Amino acid sequence: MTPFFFIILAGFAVFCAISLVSQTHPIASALSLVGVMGALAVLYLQLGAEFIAAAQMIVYAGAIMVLFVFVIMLLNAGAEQEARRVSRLARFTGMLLMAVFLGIISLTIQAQFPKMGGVTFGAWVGGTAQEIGVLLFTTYLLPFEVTSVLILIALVGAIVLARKEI
Amino acid sequence: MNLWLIPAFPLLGFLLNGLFGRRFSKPLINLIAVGSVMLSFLWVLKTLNGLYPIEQPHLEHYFTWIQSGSLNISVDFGVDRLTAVFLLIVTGVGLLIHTYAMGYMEHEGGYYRFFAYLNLFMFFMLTLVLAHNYLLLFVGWEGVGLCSYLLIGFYFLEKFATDAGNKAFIVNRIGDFGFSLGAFLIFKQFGSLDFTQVFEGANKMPVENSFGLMTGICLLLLLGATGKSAQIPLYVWLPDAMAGPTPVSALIHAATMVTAGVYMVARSSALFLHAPIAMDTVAVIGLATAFLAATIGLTQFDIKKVFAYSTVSQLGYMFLGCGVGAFSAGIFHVMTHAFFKALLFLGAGAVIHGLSGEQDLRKMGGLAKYMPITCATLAAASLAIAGVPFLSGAASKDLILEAAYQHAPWMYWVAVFTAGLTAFYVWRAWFMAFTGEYRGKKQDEHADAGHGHGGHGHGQPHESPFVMTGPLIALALLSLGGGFLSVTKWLEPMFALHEEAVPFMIRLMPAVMAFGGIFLAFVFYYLKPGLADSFAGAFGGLYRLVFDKYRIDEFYNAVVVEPVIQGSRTVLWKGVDAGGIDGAVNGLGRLSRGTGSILRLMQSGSIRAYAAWVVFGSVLVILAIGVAGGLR
Amino acid sequence: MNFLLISLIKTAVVLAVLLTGLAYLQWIERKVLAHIQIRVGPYRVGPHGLLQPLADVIKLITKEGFVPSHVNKLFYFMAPWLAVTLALISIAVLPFGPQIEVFGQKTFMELTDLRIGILFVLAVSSVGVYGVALAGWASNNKYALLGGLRSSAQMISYELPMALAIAAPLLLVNTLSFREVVNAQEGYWLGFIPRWNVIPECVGFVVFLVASFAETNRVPFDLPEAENELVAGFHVEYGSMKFASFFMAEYANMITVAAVATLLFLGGWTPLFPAPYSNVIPVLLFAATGLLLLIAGTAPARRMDKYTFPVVGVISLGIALIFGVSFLVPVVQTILMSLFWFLAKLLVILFIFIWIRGTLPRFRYDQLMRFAWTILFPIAMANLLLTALAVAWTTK
Amino acid sequence: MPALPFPDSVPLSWYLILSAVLFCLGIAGFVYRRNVITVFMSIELMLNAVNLTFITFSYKLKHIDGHIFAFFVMVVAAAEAAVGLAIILTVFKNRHTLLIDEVNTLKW
Repeated sequence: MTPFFFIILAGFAVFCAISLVSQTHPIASALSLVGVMGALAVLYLQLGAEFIAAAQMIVYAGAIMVLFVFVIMLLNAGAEQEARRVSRLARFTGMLLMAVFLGIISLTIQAQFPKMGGVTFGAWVGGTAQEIGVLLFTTYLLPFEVTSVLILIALVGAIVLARKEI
Repeated sequence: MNLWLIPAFPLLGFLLNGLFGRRFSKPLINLIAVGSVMLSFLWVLKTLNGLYPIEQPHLEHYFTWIQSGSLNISVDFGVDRLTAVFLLIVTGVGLLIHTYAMGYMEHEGGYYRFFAYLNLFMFFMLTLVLAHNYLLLFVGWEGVGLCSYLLIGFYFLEKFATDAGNKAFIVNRIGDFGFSLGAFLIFKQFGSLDFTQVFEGANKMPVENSFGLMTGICLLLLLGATGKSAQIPLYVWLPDAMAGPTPVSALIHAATMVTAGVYMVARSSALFLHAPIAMDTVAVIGLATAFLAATIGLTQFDIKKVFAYSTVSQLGYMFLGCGVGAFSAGIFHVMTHAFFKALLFLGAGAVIHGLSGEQDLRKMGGLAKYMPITCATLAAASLAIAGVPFLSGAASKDLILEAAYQHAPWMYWVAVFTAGLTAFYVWRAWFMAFTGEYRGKKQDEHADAGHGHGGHGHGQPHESPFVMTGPLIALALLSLGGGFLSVTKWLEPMFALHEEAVPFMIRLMPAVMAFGGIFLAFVFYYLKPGLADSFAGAFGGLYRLVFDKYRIDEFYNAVVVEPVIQGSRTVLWKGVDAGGIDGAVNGLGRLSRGTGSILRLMQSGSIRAYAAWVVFGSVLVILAIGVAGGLR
Repeated sequence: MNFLLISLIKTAVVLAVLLTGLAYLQWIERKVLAHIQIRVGPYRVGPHGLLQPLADVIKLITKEGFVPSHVNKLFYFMAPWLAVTLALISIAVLPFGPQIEVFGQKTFMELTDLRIGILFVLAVSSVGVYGVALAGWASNNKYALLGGLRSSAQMISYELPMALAIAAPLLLVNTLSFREVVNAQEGYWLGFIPRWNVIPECVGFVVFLVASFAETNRVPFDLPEAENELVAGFHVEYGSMKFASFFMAEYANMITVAAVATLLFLGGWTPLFPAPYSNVIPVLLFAATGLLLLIAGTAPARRMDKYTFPVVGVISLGIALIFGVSFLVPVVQTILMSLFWFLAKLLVILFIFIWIRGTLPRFRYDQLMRFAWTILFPIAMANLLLTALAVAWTTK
Repeated sequence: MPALPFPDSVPLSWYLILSAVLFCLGIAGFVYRRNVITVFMSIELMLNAVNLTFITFSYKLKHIDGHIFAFFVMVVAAAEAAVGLAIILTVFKNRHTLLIDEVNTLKW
């Protein structure tokens, strides 16, 4: 069952990512990104990272992307106009080059990690909230605290930037 | 015995006054400044009382200062008989002068600053005297130089004062350069800078009759001494140093700091005794300085300048004494000189104070009735310096002269003649100041003429308060009776005495010259005041030469200062700095601008273009990793 | 295959009950509001308007699905679908009874048990914003847009105190699974005080309730759909089933937060009294109701009451009988008792929702935001910190 | 049950390749799009792709440090989004455009 779900989810994620890049409207792009994140969250569950999966949904999809949607709606940004005529040939060449590059990367990854073992859902669950909490408050305590300072700084920065006078 | 307390008191005073003095009241500043010196003086007395008689040097080790390879320098203080004499002079005379300064500086700005500097000077001077190795001595040496600079330039709003300060400092640098080189040579030769070890090493060396290492060391040390003690060729800073307040002139530029050179030569006597050539050089330099300065002193009209040249001249005597081997006589003269020269300066200060800043002898006259105590004490000092028998000056100077006679008779005759000149110019100043009619203006329009005495014009010449006359009286007593303190006996364990009989005539000669000089001055400046000017007219050229101080300053200016300035301007500034360094910097700037104007084409301001570059670079990196053999 | 079959059965049962419940929740709300305002409320369709929800459903389905010309079609259609899907999805992890054994099959009285059930509910509710926000934006209408913006800002803001309020009881029970949370609340202090989290966490409970009002866009925080400012807010351009979807979503969300509150704070299906006493309570309650109704039916105030009161009374007596009989079959009794207590608590909370709607006026928008950030958030934070301190103090 | 055409478990490299694909799509969006918000979202997509790699290797190593890292990435992304969007709002207020091609001077 795991490969079946993987292919569905991966396909969905790639489809959403392509949609993100190709949609002209920012809202559509944002929703595509939410789709990618949802698919990734389920993939994380497959990989046994249940806490990260939940955090992905809560933090990324539920907060960050809502913020994006919010801003898009606030600015009432319309669809993107075509800036300059990108020739069809250039677009095609670009896609082709990216495909080639991806092919090379894929081959490299396959060659580098030929026998890395497989993933079966439920075979290993490492990222429970408890384990992550313990690690976060022991080994990674300092980074965690620094992160809180970072968030505080971001908070202050956002408030200052959003003031009317600037 | 806690020797460190002796310099620590003035240091504490300096810190208190220097850091917080701005907010202190004057009585508090006085208490701290004078009190610290008083405590220091009392501690000196207690220490010496406890150590008496100082048969062996008393050493105290505090901590290791520098430890580097074979170089091991510790902070050591030591007291032997020589140090004891200097400790008493420095703290005793220092205490009197501090007391006097309370009155003299009363109306000056920067009151706390003055006393802070003065206390700092005391600290460094005591460190210099107590130091038991050359480096620590050098610390004190440089420190007193710094304080001298600060105090000469005390009226730093006046250009001549700052110039004089700079001059003193720069001229001293030449001397310090010699001292440093000498210390390096000592370390190279003896492997240590500690007095005990150096002198033990020196005593094992043979006496150098030709020019050798010891002579080199001694000549370099002598260069340092000539700088600090204002001897030829580096004496030019001392007369200008009179720009500072008069108590400074008395304390630093007469009684204590300028004798540091003599102290250093005497301290290094073990070295000098092994270098007769250097000894002779010391004697010749001392003699030449004594004579030259005395002749200049004849012609000066600024009362402090007269005494300044007198100081240079007397220092020359001390060097002469050291040079001819009579170290103890030299030190004796240091002490008596400290008494009477400090008194002369303080008296001059009292006169200047009483005249609200007037320093020109030609505008004085008849002051005896306005300021009797000053007049009497100055007379005592003048008698002492002139060499009237049984007074302090005569006692020490005669010893030097006798030693000179035994060493080389021609030195004796020059020195005796100089003694006559000394008597003449000192009494000339005395007669001009205190006898005859008052030639100054009675109104206070000259109130602004003198430096720093502005706002203190009483118009009428007046006697100074007791806080100033008290030290004058004390110093006068010392000047008169100081000759009976047998310093030479006290120092005998350190410096051997050569008591040999000299002809009675030779003994008599200085007294004759002294009375002769006084008499001539009496004739020229009391009986027939016009006679001096006609003499000056008769020897016009010579007089002008002497009056212009042999144009030594102009000579140095032309030979040393101007070439340095011109060289700096043309070679260093225009050539090296503007051409080389600026050229390199500007060239770099031009290069970056040129490169930038090409690279600017990439800075389109379009973020997407940047992103494309980043991606392009990443792809290149990944491909490079792939080509290089994978991620392993 | 058993797993699939059981899951299918459970899904069907839960969905049917839930959808019916949603419809009747609306009836209850209208009735309660009406009585608060001294009206009668729905009365015409069926006895006491009991068939009103059915009529509403038929009306909404058969209405013309009108689509305004200026909307963004894709998102316009996507929004109600998203809203109702996300509202219903979190029901999947909410348990309403203990583990039971039916015909030899052990199963839980819920659709699925997740180790991170609480996180799942939080995640789904945080994604729930999209429905409202998209609806507001896709309608291409300034009232709708304002409603959507207000809604998203409000839901993001109130999610924080809500999450903090949830975190506090989690510290006490030390798990993220709803089932274990409830299990940890079994038992009694001093033999009669239930070990519910609401007792040590009363502040957290209040904060949670207040935040959940805002999360579900209910009065007094129903700014996104404030009629007198925004006509109807984000769903102004929606009609027929699309409007019904939003309606369903709102009530489903209400049920979800009420269930979460029940599970986290009120001990889920654990009874208020120790088992020997509590098992009798439903029997007595329903019997008393039935008898009361029968007596009331003999002297009807209105014409129809002489038929309806006795009927309902008989049904109540029947239910009391069922509870009574269940004493003989322990399995059935477990199911019935846990359902009874769970539903009782749920209904109490839902009643509070309706009660407050009938009582409080609407906040102004700036007051709403200030309340979230300057009052509710610090209180929740302090509560969490105090709880953490207490937990750290007591567990060595 | 009929044998499925693929193995019972998913090779880990598939996840890595998926991550690479998503990352490249993010790059493409970053370079290709003109709307600054879309560009920003492309960055988020890249971050997500990187997170997937972290989680994958975490599974491989049976060690949850990768999860912690992903967690930090999320936090940083949140902070970045807050500040970034505030900047975008300010830029829009001053320049009335969201197209990065037109925001090409530092001083207006």
